[in-house]
Amino acid sequence: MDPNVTSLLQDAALLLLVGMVVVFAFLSLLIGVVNLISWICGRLPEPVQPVHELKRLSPSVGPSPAVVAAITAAVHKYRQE
Amino acid sequence: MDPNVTSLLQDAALLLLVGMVVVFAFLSLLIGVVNLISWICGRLPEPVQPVHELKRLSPSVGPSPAVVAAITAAVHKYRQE
Amino acid sequence: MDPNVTSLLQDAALLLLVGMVVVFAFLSLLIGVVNLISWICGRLPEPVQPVHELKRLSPSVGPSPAVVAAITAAVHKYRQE
Amino acid sequence: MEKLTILWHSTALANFTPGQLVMMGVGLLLLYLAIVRKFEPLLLLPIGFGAILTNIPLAGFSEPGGLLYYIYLVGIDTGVFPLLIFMGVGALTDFGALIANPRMLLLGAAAQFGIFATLFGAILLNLIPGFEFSLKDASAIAIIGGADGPTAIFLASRLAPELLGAIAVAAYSYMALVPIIQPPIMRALTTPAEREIRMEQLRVVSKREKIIFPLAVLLLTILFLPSATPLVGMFCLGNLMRECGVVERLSKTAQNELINIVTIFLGLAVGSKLSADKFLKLETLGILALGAIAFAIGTATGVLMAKLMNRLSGGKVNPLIGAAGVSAVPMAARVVNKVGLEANPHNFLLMHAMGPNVAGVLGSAVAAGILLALVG
Amino acid sequence: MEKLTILWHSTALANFTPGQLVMMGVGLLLLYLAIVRKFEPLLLLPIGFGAILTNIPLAGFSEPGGLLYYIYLVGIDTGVFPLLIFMGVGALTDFGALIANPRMLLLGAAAQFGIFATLFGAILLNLIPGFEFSLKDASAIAIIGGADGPTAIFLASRLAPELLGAIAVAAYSYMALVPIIQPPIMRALTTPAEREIRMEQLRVVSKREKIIFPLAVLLLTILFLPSATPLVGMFCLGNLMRECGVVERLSKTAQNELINIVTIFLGLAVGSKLSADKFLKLETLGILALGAIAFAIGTATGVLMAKLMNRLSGGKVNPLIGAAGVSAVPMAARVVNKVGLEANPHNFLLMHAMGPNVAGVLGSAVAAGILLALVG
Amino acid sequence: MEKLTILWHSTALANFTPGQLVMMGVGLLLLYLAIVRKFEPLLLLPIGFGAILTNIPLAGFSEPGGLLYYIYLVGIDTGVFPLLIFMGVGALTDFGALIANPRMLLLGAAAQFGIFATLFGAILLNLIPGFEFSLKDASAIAIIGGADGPTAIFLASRLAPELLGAIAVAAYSYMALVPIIQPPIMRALTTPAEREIRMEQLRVVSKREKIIFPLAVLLLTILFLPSATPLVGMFCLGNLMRECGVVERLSKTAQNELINIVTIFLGLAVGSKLSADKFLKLETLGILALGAIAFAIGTATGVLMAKLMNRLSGGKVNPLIGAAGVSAVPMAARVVNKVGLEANPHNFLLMHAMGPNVAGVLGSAVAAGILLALVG
Ligand code: NA
Ligand code: NA
Ligand code: NA
Repeated sequence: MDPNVTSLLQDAALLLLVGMVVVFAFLSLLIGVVNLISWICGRLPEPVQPVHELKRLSPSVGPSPAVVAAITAAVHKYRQE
Repeated sequence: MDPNVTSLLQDAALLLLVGMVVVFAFLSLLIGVVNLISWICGRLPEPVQPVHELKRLSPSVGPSPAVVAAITAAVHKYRQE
Repeated sequence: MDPNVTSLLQDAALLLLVGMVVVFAFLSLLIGVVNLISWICGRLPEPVQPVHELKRLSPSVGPSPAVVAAITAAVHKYRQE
Repeated sequence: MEKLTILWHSTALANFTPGQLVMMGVGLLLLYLAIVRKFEPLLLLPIGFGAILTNIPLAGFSEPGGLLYYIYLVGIDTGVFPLLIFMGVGALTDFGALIANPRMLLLGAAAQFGIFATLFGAILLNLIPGFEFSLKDASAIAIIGGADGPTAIFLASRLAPELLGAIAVAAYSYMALVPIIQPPIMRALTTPAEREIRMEQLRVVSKREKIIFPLAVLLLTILFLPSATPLVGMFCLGNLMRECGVVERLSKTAQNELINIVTIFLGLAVGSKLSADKFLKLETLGILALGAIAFAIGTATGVLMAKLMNRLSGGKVNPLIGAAGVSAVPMAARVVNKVGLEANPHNFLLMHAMGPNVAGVLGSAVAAGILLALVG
Repeated sequence: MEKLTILWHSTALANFTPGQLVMMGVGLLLLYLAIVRKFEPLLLLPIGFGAILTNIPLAGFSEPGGLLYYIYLVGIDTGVFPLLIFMGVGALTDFGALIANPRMLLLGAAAQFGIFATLFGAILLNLIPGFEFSLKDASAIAIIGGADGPTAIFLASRLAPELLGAIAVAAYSYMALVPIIQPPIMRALTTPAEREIRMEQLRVVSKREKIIFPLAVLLLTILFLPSATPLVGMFCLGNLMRECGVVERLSKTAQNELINIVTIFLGLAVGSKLSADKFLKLETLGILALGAIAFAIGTATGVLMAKLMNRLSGGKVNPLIGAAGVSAVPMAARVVNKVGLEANPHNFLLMHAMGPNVAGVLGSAVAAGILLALVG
Repeated sequence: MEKLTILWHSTALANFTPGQLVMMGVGLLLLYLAIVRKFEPLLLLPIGFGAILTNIPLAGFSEPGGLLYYIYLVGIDTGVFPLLIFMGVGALTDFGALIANPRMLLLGAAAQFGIFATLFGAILLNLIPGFEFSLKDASAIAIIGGADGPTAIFLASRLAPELLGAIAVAAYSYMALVPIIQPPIMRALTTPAEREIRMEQLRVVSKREKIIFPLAVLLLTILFLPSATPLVGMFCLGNLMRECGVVERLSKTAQNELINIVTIFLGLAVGSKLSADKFLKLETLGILALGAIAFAIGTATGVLMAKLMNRLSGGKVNPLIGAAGVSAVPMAARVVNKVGLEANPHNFLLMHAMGPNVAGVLGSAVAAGILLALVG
């Protein structure tokens, strides 16, 4: 067999070995980490997201205050009457 | 005090003065311009936008004529009957 | 007349001739091709597109399986009861 | 005091050239046409705004490092923007009416006479002192008669970049003026009886025909006119994405967000070419005059071709639809419909005019390919 | 074994520098602020993520050939990204409240005092060993007081690119902190009676006024402050597209897809400047401190100006709305509304605060133009 | 006459090389597969169209100045396009099923055996005269076994750009062929009893777990495999934007417009690599054969691993779901579901197969990182 091919095959064998070991090691570690995350998240109860918080998310850029203001003004007027 | 800092502070003072003067001048001028615009717009009554004009806006690129044509054809057929 | 302009006019005349001949030849050829396509498509009846095929189009990238799975699970649960 | 002097010298007031002031007026005029008169606003608004920005003294929008400089470099110098617009237009175009009645392609061919005839006009202008149009310049100007914005921009960017601004402005302005330019010509060349002709309803076109059509167009272009393949190829890609039914996501994006983003940038980049030194020349007046002539001739030859087809078909073709062959989609087809309704209030020509209308797009892309091959 | 050694040397574990670890912590902190505390998440999330990516040893995200390197080069080095964001913000901004009551522009002007006063702070820091801010650096830092993200990024990229990361982080963090920074200052400078003042309802503004407004702003900027035209020009283009009513497609794209795409890239590119060698310096602490001072001063001068206007108008201006003059749209206007409601549960100031709020955007763009002209 | 001769010489007819004709046929075949057979149409349609365009004689699409040349240069040469696609895929991926049952990650690991085993095949082909694959070439080819398009394109663009076209075509073709390649292997390696195994319903995963997951993945990748961070990092960014709930605008844009725009360009750019001189080589046949082998091996090792897990867990894992470990999201998971339903019409495996399916995406990104670190 071509000595060059032989050498390449050795490289490939090494890559196969190292590669599969690392892939398995990495993903096994990730299993542990995911289990850890789940365990921690299970112990710390998720805080109840206040409903009015949700409205604050999108704006930051945006004309939504105009809408809010329209409603505000309407409510305001309504109360006055 | 470090003479370099002193000189920079003088520059900053000048920037503060010039900057605030220009910002106020500029935005005051804009107040005048906005009032002028409002005055002119108030005197020239806004032309009533003909309804069929609105349909012409979006097309230019677009397959809307197909829709128009479909309606046209339907109307056409309806009238024939 | 400026000899340069005369020469340019000759070029333009040639362009006019060649251009219109090619445009007409090209689009006439396209008429033939379109007629050919219509004739062939008319002879080969269009295969009926199975309805469930349509669902396969969009995914490829996408979380739709989650939706599918939700329905699947619901059906599954429903049947068990 | 020194800072104030620097600031004064950094104001436009101290640096305006008269040419820049005039060009700002031109920019404002374009904005007026776009917003108030609704002349092709999608393009003329960004073009007009770009014209204003590029003429601001000291701001350097179109100098290396400036915003418009980068946009032009990336999108027009490379030819990428008009091609992407063309892909989007392809995705927006329905060839159904043309496939149902392919003879309409002849009308799209005839209307290209406006392009080639204008070549003469451009060259004859050289007899007037001050004009010096080369054959390349003349070709780039003549393509205005194709009544298709991206085609005109693409060809001008290849053949005569220094005329690009004027050519693009003329092309989009006349496209918007189609309802004013075309009707008199249409009426002059047709009899009332001809204008009243009702056309047969078009057959339904199958999905398969619509899928194969763009591929067939591309194939013919490849075989006979490779120089037209950038334009025709991207147009056919867009149309294939539209019709094939399996890449709905991509088709929608090409028709909407992508074409919109590119339109903003294309308009700004074209506007950046409206600088005083490039636009305020005798040539620009010549280009504007030639553009109007090109549109008029194209309209006329389209109508005349339709008259001929009417004769040959024994009275089945309303000659008005020939005017739609200049493209200017879908404005020209609507004008045909309107003039037809004037003659006969029950005669709806819109769908019949869509065939020559989209044929005109192909026709002018082919004409552009010929000019690129022979003059470019 | 050799391969394993190579692999080990190619792990981060073997290559981390302490600075990189700290900067990853900073990146995580920004993600925490964005996700859990909802501090300007649209920008701080990509900035935080970019900070993590750029500090990965061996990955080379910000070295030639790396993803963040390209994004920075294309978008920030050229200044294109902040300008496109500004166009989108323009398309999202309604100037109605400001046109109805143009005197509010004075509040937008007064709040810029925060910017110019901070120049002193930055320069005085040079007295502390370790600080060496040039006038350019000081100007780029001071603009944080403008409370406007794209303006700060644009100016920093022109005047002090090496401080860009810290400046952008400070600008967005303080914008998110507006509800915490502003109320104490507002309460300290106003009496309960002043806070209860009810303002007259604003008149309705016509479509035509809204169309002409951005053009008038642009015209004034061109005449008197060309160096501000990149920012103001793109902002006015966006606003004109929004209001003119004829380019709905383009306006929607500028407000949504285009600004979103650019926001992702802008955030990542800013994050790429959060490398240990550029961020973990004494300067950064100084910048953070100065940013808070700038916000506080701007708020105070805005309120004081509103108090003055209240006196002069005979009690018709609620001084709280002056705080909105710093911009930080729309957060500052909401804070005004909230503090107003505390004083009088029937007093809705939101709409009245929108005027100074958008005036503040113009004001800081003008201030940026002045700094560019005099210091740049 | 001369003009006609020029025009003739400018037609493709006079300039076609046989190779170009064949490659146009290949392009048409890809369009056929995409449109009629619905093989990954989102990618294969633009790839096929790009293949046609790039092989047009004289049109110069892929030469400097041509459209495809620019797109390739900007998007693939830099690696930016596959990374943006990966960000979009991340924003489209729901890791819920995997977080509920993290052991599924082992299946995603096992299936990567297909990649590394194929290295041998590629090198053994060198024994046949005409093949000369370097270790880099072999690695780029082997990644086809990862069954993930952007990963394959990214790695090929780094390790073997001249093979990019063939590798991308093979990757997407085999991903479309998953319903044909996998079932026989799955049936051969499992008993009917195993295929009937019902799996427990998955627990509900909290929002918080889903937010932390992408950060944890990124952290591990940073620590142990920085060379995989471009791919994994952008994927995690997309996923974090999806799950964090505070940047809905950005997430939607990454999932839709941005990924669509990049997909069109990526496809065209990949197609531009399908030129006759690069594709019509013995190597391409080798790559196609190796790709099929890689998919088959990956499927087999995934199933075998699942069998092992079934043994160890006392019969709670249906071995079919191992096949989904190759990724090819979501096709492979659907195939698992279908084969499962054949064995037991009440056994719905889709959700259980989504875990290994998305694990396979991570697995092949990790494998790509290893190859980049050791071979690149
Ligand atoms: Na035309
Ligand atoms: Na401000
Ligand atoms: Na995979």
